[in-house]
Amino acid sequence: MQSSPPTAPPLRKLRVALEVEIPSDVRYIEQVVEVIARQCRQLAYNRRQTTLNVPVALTEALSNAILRGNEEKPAKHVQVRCDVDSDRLVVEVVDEGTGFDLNGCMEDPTLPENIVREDGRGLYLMSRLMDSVERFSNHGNVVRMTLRRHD
Amino acid sequence: MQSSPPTAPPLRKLRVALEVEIPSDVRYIEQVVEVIARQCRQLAYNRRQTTLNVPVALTEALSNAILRGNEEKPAKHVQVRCDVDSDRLVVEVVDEGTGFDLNGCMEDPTLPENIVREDGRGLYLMSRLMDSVERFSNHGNVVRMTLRRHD
Amino acid sequence: MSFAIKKDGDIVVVDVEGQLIVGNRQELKQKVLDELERGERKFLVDFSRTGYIDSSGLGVLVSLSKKIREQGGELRLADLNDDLKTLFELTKLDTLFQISDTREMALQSF
Amino acid sequence: MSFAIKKDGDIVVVDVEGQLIVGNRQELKQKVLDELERGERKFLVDFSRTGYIDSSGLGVLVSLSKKIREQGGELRLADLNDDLKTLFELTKLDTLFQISDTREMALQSF
Ligand SMILES: Nc1ncnc2c1ncn2[C@@H]1O[C@H](COP(=O)(O)OP(=O)(O)O)[C@@H](O)[C@H]1O
Ligand SMILES: Nc1ncnc2c1ncn2[C@@H]1O[C@H](COP(=O)(O)OP(=O)(O)O)[C@@H](O)[C@H]1O
Repeated sequence: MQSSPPTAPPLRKLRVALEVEIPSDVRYIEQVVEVIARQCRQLAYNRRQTTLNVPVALTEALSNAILRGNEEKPAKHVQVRCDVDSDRLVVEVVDEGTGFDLNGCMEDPTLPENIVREDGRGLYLMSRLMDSVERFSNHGNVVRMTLRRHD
Repeated sequence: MQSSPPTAPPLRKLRVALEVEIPSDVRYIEQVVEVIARQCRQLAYNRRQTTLNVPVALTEALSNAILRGNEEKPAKHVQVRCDVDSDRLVVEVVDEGTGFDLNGCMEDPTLPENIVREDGRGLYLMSRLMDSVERFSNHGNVVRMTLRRHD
Repeated sequence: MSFAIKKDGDIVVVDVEGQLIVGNRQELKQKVLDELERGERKFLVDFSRTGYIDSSGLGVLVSLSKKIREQGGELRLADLNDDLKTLFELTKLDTLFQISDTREMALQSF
Repeated sequence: MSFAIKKDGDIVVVDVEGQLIVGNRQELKQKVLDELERGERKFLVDFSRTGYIDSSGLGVLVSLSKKIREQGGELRLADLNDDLKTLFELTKLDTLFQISDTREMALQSF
């Protein structure tokens, strides 16, 4: 004799806000990505969003913050703020740099003259993998990315 | 030839705030417990805290909110707010009832006259499994539990 | 979470898989009472595959034990992990139940 | 994440296990350049056990491919999952590399 449990409908109205600060060290990137991807999985973002869009775009933003914004200076830190619910993910990556011109720095790496370059694909991938990418200054240089959840 | 990765130190300074609202239906309890226990595991709360203290105390608070506070009325909801970092977990369970006298309602279920009772162990277990349990009113009846992280 | 009921000789063995909490304790209660009604008198609950138990789960065990005793039977428990042992100790329910370390020991104890 | 390097005939096969990102791409680069230095000319990167790749990981593949070609060799890729295929398509790097569906097909293609 085996009984089946009363079925529990999935949680709606779940909202998670997460903050984490890391040193200017690229070795922390993978853990931050995993923590945030896990929140998205829990909220039923689709597989591709949690294995491609979020991990890659977030890795780009974090490595730019660490390498470009903070120039890997040990005294500087990167702050990550994430707010995620079943509608959308908003992630802000804050570095202690002087900021940059998002549109000015974004190049098209698919142009023939760029395709064999080693660098210059980060901002492009962020913009292709997220629904929006913004940059502004607020106690540091902030890059904000937004992704709408898909089933 | 096999290479080992550069070791990544564990994340400190991670803080998660979580909000979830559920209908007055006990079938939702297990999922809410799992979502919050998962956050504690991620922050390296010890095994016992994530398999005993948090699940049982939270289940008690939720079932009291659903059964006592909201009397299982479908129009009423239970709100759960959780704020957790590597120091401590704070969970607030809010119901739409009129509240109750925490100390007045707490009985000692280990007394000979109580030991064979079917009910009356919930508040006692909450107080034994958490570092603190408080009750107050703030847009509803709020039960707040705090647990300090242990390695 | 689910409850699997098997007979071992004249002993009814219930495996609690997953949680025993407010959302499913009624199901356990009903299953055991049905067996009691059918004339069974020896009951063993095996917790080797159990997650956590809340106060209402504990309450169901207390009330079943009472009902079974009233019919001249007995409810025994086996294979509690450390968390569950702590729960039974905190509530002193370890003084109310005969608890065996393993299912085998419990089966032989009847 | 780690890189396992094996020889299959005259082909150097690199398995990328886990992520290929800014934190470890330098290690991949060095390992492959060491083999190139030793005289190896045929290289295959197998992505069957790879998680995600970031722009700096892609960049390392581009730069290695260039360096190997300069020595008259070739770098080919195999077994990209759908996510990785999307990355190569978005960046049009699928036009720069010879990509095989399986390791076997890639090995035979040399
Ligand atoms: N957080 C940042 N702070 C300062 N400059 C940045 C930041 N992020 C990006 N940039 C600028 O934008 C340029 C393009 O970035 P990206 O597309 O990621 O390519 P890459 O980092 O490989 O050069 C960088 O070279 C840098 O000049
Ligand atoms: N959220 C709540 N709203 C109203 N009353 C409550 C609430 N939580 C607990 N109580 C009161 O406290 C009493 C004791 O609760 P508890 O120790 O959990 O035992 P039980 O729920 O089994 O009676 C309840 O019977 C109820 O009267």
